[in-house]
Amino acid sequence: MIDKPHVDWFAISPSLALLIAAGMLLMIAVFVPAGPRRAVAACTGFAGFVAAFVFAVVVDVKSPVATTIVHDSLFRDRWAALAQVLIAGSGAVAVLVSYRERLRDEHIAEYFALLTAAGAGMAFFVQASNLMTLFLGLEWFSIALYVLTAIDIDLIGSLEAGLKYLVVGAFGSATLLFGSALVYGETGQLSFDKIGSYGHGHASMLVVGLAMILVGLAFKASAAPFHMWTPDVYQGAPTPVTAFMASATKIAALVVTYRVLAVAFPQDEHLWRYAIAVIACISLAWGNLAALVQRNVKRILAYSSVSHAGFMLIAVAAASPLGERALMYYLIPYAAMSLGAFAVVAARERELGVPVTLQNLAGFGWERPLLGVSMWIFLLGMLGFPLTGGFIGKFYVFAAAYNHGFWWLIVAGVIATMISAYYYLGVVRAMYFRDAAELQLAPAGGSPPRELLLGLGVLICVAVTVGSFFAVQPLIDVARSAAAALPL
Amino acid sequence: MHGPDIQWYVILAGLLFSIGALGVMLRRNPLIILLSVEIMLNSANLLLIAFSRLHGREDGQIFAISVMAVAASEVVVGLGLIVAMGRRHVELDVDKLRTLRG
Amino acid sequence: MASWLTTILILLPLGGALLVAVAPLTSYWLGSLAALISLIEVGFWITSASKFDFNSPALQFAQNRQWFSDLGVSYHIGQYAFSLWFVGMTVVVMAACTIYGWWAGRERGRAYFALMLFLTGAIVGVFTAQDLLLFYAFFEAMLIPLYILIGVWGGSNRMRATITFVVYTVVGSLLMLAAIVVLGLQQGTFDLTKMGTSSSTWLFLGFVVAFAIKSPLFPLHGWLPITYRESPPEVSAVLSGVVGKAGLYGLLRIVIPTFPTVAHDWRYVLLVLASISLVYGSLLAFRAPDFRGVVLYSSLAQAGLIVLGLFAFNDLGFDGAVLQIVNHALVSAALFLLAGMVERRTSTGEFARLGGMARGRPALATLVMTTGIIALAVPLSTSFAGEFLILAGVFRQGWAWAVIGAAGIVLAAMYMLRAISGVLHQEPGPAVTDAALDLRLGELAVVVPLVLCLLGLSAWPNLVSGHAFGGNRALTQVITPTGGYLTTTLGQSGQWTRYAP
Amino acid sequence: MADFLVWVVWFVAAFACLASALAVVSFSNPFYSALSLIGNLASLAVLFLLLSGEFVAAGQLLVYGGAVMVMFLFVIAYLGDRTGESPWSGGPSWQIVGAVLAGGAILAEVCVVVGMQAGGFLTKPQHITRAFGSPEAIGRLFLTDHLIAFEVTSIVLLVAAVGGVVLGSHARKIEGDART
Repeated sequence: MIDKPHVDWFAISPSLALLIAAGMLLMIAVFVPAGPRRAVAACTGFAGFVAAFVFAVVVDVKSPVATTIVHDSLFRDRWAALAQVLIAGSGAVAVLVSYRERLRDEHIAEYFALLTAAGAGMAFFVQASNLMTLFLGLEWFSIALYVLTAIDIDLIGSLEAGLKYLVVGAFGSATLLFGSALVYGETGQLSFDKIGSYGHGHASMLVVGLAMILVGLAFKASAAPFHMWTPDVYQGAPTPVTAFMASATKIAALVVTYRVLAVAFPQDEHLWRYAIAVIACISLAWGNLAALVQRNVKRILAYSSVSHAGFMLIAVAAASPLGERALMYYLIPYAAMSLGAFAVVAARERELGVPVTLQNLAGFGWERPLLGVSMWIFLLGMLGFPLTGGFIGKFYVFAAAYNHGFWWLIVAGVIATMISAYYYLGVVRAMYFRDAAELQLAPAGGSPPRELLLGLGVLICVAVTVGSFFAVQPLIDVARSAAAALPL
Repeated sequence: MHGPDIQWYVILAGLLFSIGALGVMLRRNPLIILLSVEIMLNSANLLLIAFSRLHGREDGQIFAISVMAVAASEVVVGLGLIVAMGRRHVELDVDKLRTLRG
Repeated sequence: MASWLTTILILLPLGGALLVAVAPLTSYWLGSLAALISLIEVGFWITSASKFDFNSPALQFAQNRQWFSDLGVSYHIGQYAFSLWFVGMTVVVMAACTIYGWWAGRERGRAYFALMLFLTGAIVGVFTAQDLLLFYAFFEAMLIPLYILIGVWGGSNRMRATITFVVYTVVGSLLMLAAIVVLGLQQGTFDLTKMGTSSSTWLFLGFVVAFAIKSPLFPLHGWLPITYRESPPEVSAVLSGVVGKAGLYGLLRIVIPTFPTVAHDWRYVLLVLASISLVYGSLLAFRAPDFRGVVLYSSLAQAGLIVLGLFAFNDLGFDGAVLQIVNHALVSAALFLLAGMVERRTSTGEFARLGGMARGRPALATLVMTTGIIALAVPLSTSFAGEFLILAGVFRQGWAWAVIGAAGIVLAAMYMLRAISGVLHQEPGPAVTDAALDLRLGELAVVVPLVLCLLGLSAWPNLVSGHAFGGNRALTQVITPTGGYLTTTLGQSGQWTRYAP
Repeated sequence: MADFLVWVVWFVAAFACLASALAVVSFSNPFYSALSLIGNLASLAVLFLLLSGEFVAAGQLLVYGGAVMVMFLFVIAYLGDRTGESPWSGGPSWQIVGAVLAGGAILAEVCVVVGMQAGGFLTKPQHITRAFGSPEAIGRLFLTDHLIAFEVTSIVLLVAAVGGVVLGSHARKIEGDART
């Protein structure tokens, strides 16, 4: 007779909600006729994300004390719950943006099923509390994302992006796995808590293992120099998928990175702090410099996401309560800005039917004032201008770095921001400054109807981007209570 | 029963991992890259099982079994992609996949 | 109620910008709406000036709400007496420029007027923020509308202008951001009124570079010529008249009170740079081939003069600097607008193709003449008062500085007279045809109030210079009542004399 | 004597393992690579057995040898031989050889250093009973301590299955390529 373990179902309710939605979507794929399928599938997916959002909020409220469930398999704490809130929110907006994406009708339900499954995997991943659930969660959402990237199977570019993502992603997760095995070998433990309480032993295996785990997570966070897949995959994937990847994956990867470091490797803080700081600097330098020469807007945003990974890693490197708050706060506007920016790109792409470049973005700001102004807000936010949460996020990150004596990271961040002004404002320039003769209007046959849902998603992103500038105190309070779950 | 100690396993796993990693980085045929990824995952499995034995805890073996299932999943998706590309008569060479460019 | 006045002055234009952005009106009516809002803004400023207690050195109309607590950042705004004057010049110049844009019928009016109003709110915020981070937020927010205003409505070379402008200002402001983060965390608060002093040279330089770029000061003025030339004239007027003053305000409000010892140690460097700006700017203005060129290089020269006053480190200098900031805001706004009006008629600003416009155009001639004469600081004008105070102040730092300053004033007379004669006198240039009419009513309505303000100040410059720091107190006593260093330095040389006409 | 046999078996398996892995990455024809991987898997299974991982070894042979490799071979057969007959056609260039040697030397050095640091002996673990690694023990753990991992493994497989279905559907003629 096997004693069944007690499972705290409530703690995993966000993942479960999304999984149930995914299951229902698979049913919809089979049983609902092609006509209403898109609408039904989108509604189900949206409902799944909203339910996950609500559950995550409730879990966050009801978990003031961090606990683990099922023999250290998963954490139930606010750090994870807040990340789940953000992931579910990103997913819900991604559903809105996806609604009119030109995918095959016979794949639309599977598309939403995979999107919710990816969301469920991320929600699971951020709760992971041992090396096994860490690896499984990573693979869960990664495999869903590989398929989502390639789901537009009629396009070579989409397949190619999927293959690249798969190869690089598998390489990264194998590295993470090998590192996990080394850590397990040194400590004999899988759970983060117990690894954390293991004293210094034969440190070299632990350190190599830690380094390999970091590399594996850095692949997912697309931090340089492990970002080489990012531009290609972001460009080739269907744009709503890119939007979801850019926001939700980054949230999951960074939140987990910090958790693993803080919970499992507190004794090696003096090592990983510098490693992270160096990765942050490389990301800032590489992301921003490479973005300068890009013409394709999705690639520009991809490199910008690399540089934002650098900014957030500065907060990780600070490894202090202030850094934790800074990281959590930064993620909120960042998720909104990158989702929103890709949503606007998706709108333009659907109008033109060709990849969006700086050239054919000309005049977009005047044609579609709402989307244009929104894009402008997102870009300024990424640049770290006031009236957007991006400004406060950068400010917090710098404050965390300074408080920890990493003044040189402030210098790096400031220089990176200076460089980034050129390409962010270059996009604004492309949208607004062209002469009338250069304007490229929608192709003959008229532009497709304005999309209410996409507009709604963009408005939500604008509201979060701008709102997080004004509502700093409540957001910081939430981030503070989330960070209280961590030992550092 | 006296067998090789843990060092031998770690070194063997490390070498296997390196071979797999080199395969991923140097080969251009996606099929062979996938096979190399399998070698990497297997090397980690070997390590997990060796440590599982060292510590006398079975969770390493559990981990290894999960990894096998995950590896199979990755292969399914990877082969699916390769087949889809093969149907479109794309040359299977990652260096020649140049549709996506800046 | 009175404590809300500052907030209203900031939020009214920002809200107005939002209203203009969404109101379902035609471009013309949006323009009139924007003009109306900017006039209401002026009305609110007059109200606040009437309620202002000029004898009190305290921060007035202040509001303080916590923004986020763990780093000690708050929404803290309020006005000192000099802030009140700066806000006043801002709202007046912005109203004039908005109305000019309306009169000139800028295309894409919705965006244009929304941005102008947004800019107004941001600049007022800069002059009233008492929290460093809030100050920075407004300081950066100014750049957003300016970038678009130049990039969309600018001249043919506007792309390069925007890039140059943005590169300079972003570099400066990010240096300042780094300095703000470090300073605020060292002090434990970002509130300027609670902040102690710092003796860090690096932080001082971070602020000074940012403000010197904005002012602009030699050698950081590289963005100035192309930006002022390519902007629409009313945007040039705003840039030179008000936005540049934000940099000088930063020196006055933040750099000198927060870094008194470092500023005092570095004063010679600043004085040298200011002198170079003054002389070099004047020479460039003298050589400038076009009307706008004269005005834009004179902005550089005037910024140098004002910095001379600030770093004279005595009451005369401070009073004179405040007065001269207000003067120059009005003068350069009026001159840029007039230059725009001339260009509108002749589609060129080059002296080689201009001339003889006085004949048959009495209103234009009168206004150019009056403004120009005030600009060159003839005695009895308000500029003369300001420059005299500055020179008297800097004289105490050493007679040589005063000599340089006086040389600058002489040069100012030369380039301004050259500009006036180049436009108005001599034979009519090839670009001046009979189709180039005199100023229209709308244009008069824009420029005449500015000139009237200048004439009023000429009659009573002590209104500003005597009421810049609340009663007859020194800046240092106003801002850092406890910061002893400057008070003692000033105390020794503190037998200041007031200039009264 | 038993010790000696174990060592012999270990060396043979380890050598086979490395050799087949090298073969996988160096064959130019994926068909031969896949065949070599089978050898690699088999020799790993032998090592697993030496480590009391009976269940894992069986799983290795069934899952990999039975399922994964068959899939690979099917796909290779489906795509047809596109790289010529000889497994060595073309041959590696000198740069690649150099890179492999340099990179391999560094990696091997790291492996040895790390490996030598690994302490402990596999020889006398009293706590290892006959049941260690047996199907019952593994199954019990999977349903108790590692229930979540077990469930998630099945979810991952399901996601991959959906992915396989989606990716396997037929291509359609399309006019414009929106992203390329």
